[in-house]
Amino acid sequence: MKTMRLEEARAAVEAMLFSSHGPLSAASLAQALQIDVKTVEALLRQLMTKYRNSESGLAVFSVAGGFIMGTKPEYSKYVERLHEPVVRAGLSQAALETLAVIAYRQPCTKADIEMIRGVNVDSAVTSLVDRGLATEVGRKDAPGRPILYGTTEKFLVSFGLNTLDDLPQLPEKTFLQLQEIAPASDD
Amino acid sequence: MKTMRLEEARAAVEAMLFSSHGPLSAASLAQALQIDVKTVEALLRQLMTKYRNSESGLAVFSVAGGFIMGTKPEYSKYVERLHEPVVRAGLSQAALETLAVIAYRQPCTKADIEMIRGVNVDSAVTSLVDRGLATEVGRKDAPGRPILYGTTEKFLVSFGLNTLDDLPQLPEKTFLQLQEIAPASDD
Amino acid sequence: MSYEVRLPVFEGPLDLLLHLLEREEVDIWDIPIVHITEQYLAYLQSMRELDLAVGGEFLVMAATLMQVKARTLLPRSPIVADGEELDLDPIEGLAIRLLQYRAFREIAVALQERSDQWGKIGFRPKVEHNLAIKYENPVGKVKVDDLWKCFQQLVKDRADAVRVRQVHRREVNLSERMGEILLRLRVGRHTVFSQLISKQPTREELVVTFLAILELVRRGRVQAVQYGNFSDIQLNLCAEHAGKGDEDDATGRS
Repeated sequence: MKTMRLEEARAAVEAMLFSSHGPLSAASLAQALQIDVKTVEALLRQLMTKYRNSESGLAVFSVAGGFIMGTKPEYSKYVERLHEPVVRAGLSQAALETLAVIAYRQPCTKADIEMIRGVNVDSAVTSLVDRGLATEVGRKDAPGRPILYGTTEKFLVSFGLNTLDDLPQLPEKTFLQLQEIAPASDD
Repeated sequence: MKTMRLEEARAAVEAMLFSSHGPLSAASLAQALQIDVKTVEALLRQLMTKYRNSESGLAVFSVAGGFIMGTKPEYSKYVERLHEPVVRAGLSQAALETLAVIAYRQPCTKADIEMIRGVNVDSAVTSLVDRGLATEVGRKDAPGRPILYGTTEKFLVSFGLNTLDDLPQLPEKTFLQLQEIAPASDD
Repeated sequence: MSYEVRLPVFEGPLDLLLHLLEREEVDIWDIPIVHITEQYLAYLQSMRELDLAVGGEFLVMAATLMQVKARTLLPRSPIVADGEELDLDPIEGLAIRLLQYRAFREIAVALQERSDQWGKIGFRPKVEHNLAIKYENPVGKVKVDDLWKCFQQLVKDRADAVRVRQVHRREVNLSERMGEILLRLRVGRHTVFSQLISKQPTREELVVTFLAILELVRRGRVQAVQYGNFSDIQLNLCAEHAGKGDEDDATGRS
């Protein structure tokens, strides 16, 4: 029975190390398991030995006064290869629509864009900012001081524009429709 | 020598699975290792068996058409105790029903979902999109160009599904009749 | 002594109907429509008594049930729509909707079970790989004209959607609709159903008009006469109200 429970505790330590972002102290592991620190330290040593001697690609390291799980250094090249830069070209429909709104309505907030697109634009805006096509240009003087977005120089270069004035003119009809969407409610 | 290299490859697969936040396909692992997919699949099966049968707190799961490493469910209570309680507010009945319809009827519009559920689904769809379980996948070629929704990879992972085919079957009768009434209500 | 009243909460009219059918232990293919309609309306009534908002969806279903009930009480005759003969049994149509909804409700339960099980698996925390994504050409093949067209299309779609919503909102007001009907009757003494609705009525418009008439009939303000199956319903203003300007006609203005 004693052995059984120790094995369970060791598995639990393993699960906790796996799920953690940074190093965990033996004390915090002991608290979570409600067993004494000495036992946890013994379990941690067992785990370190087990991984070191096995053919596993993983290991437990003692670092910064705590313990952390990671990959063995000899396999790091595969891990890196896996995360090789993904070359992404093109814009998704959501990103294209969001960029169109920012281009013609800048500076504008996410709420302004959502009013026109009718859907949440968080991830589309993030992707445009990541691509360097849109950027934060200030804060709106309104409750919550929401971020205002605008296009970047990279945006101009990517579309072959000299200035924003080179964006094609919108027809009168579009301005009338915009009034319908947000009827002078620009408080 | 041959055996040695296979063991190395298995350890590398383990390291890659460990480093990934989401599921990895056998093909992408094979590419990183520059070995054939069949071998990788065999290694993955070995790893799944090894973890399942061992006293480890970890396991390899097959989900969303790929493989992911995670903690065994029986140790979840310790993991949760260690990290701030993950407020995993479950999905409301409305959200679950809406998700069920999206999963089986994708791509589909809010109107399609409302026809089946008989209620407005705006807030349910928003909550599913916010949680990353459903997403905009395009626009329907119909008046007003309504948004089409579909499920995400996170949906598959969260529900432990490999593909959408793993979902329970809809009763045959309902299926047939759905097709009969669908065209009539399409206008 | 105060006491607590508990009313089960339903996901919508179909959920409520299924509950009623399950409680009565009747088969979906064999809906006792008169009885179920009564039960359904009784539930809506208790919601109102508890000051719970009765969603529009529940009212639409109430109207559907009454329509189905009326049709089943009449001898069967085919409906002619767009010059084509439809012979859909309305109860059958309702049964199919219920079966379909029930199937998805069951799948929702299955999903919940799966999520309970899978929610216990801990995954590695997300690590930001700063260099993981590199954008060679951030805009791909998109040209500035695409942005221009896209913006116009978005604004147009949105304006259309806003317009639809405004029309919709105007139509679903029951008391306004009742006021309009009364007003028209005061002017002309009688009218027919088809004149109260537009040429291409929306489902909501039909339902609200129908409900408004039912309510006016119930209050004894209006008399409804139908001279044959599926003939137009004629409406007459009841004599004691004719000519009088009632103070409780909330909307007697045009």
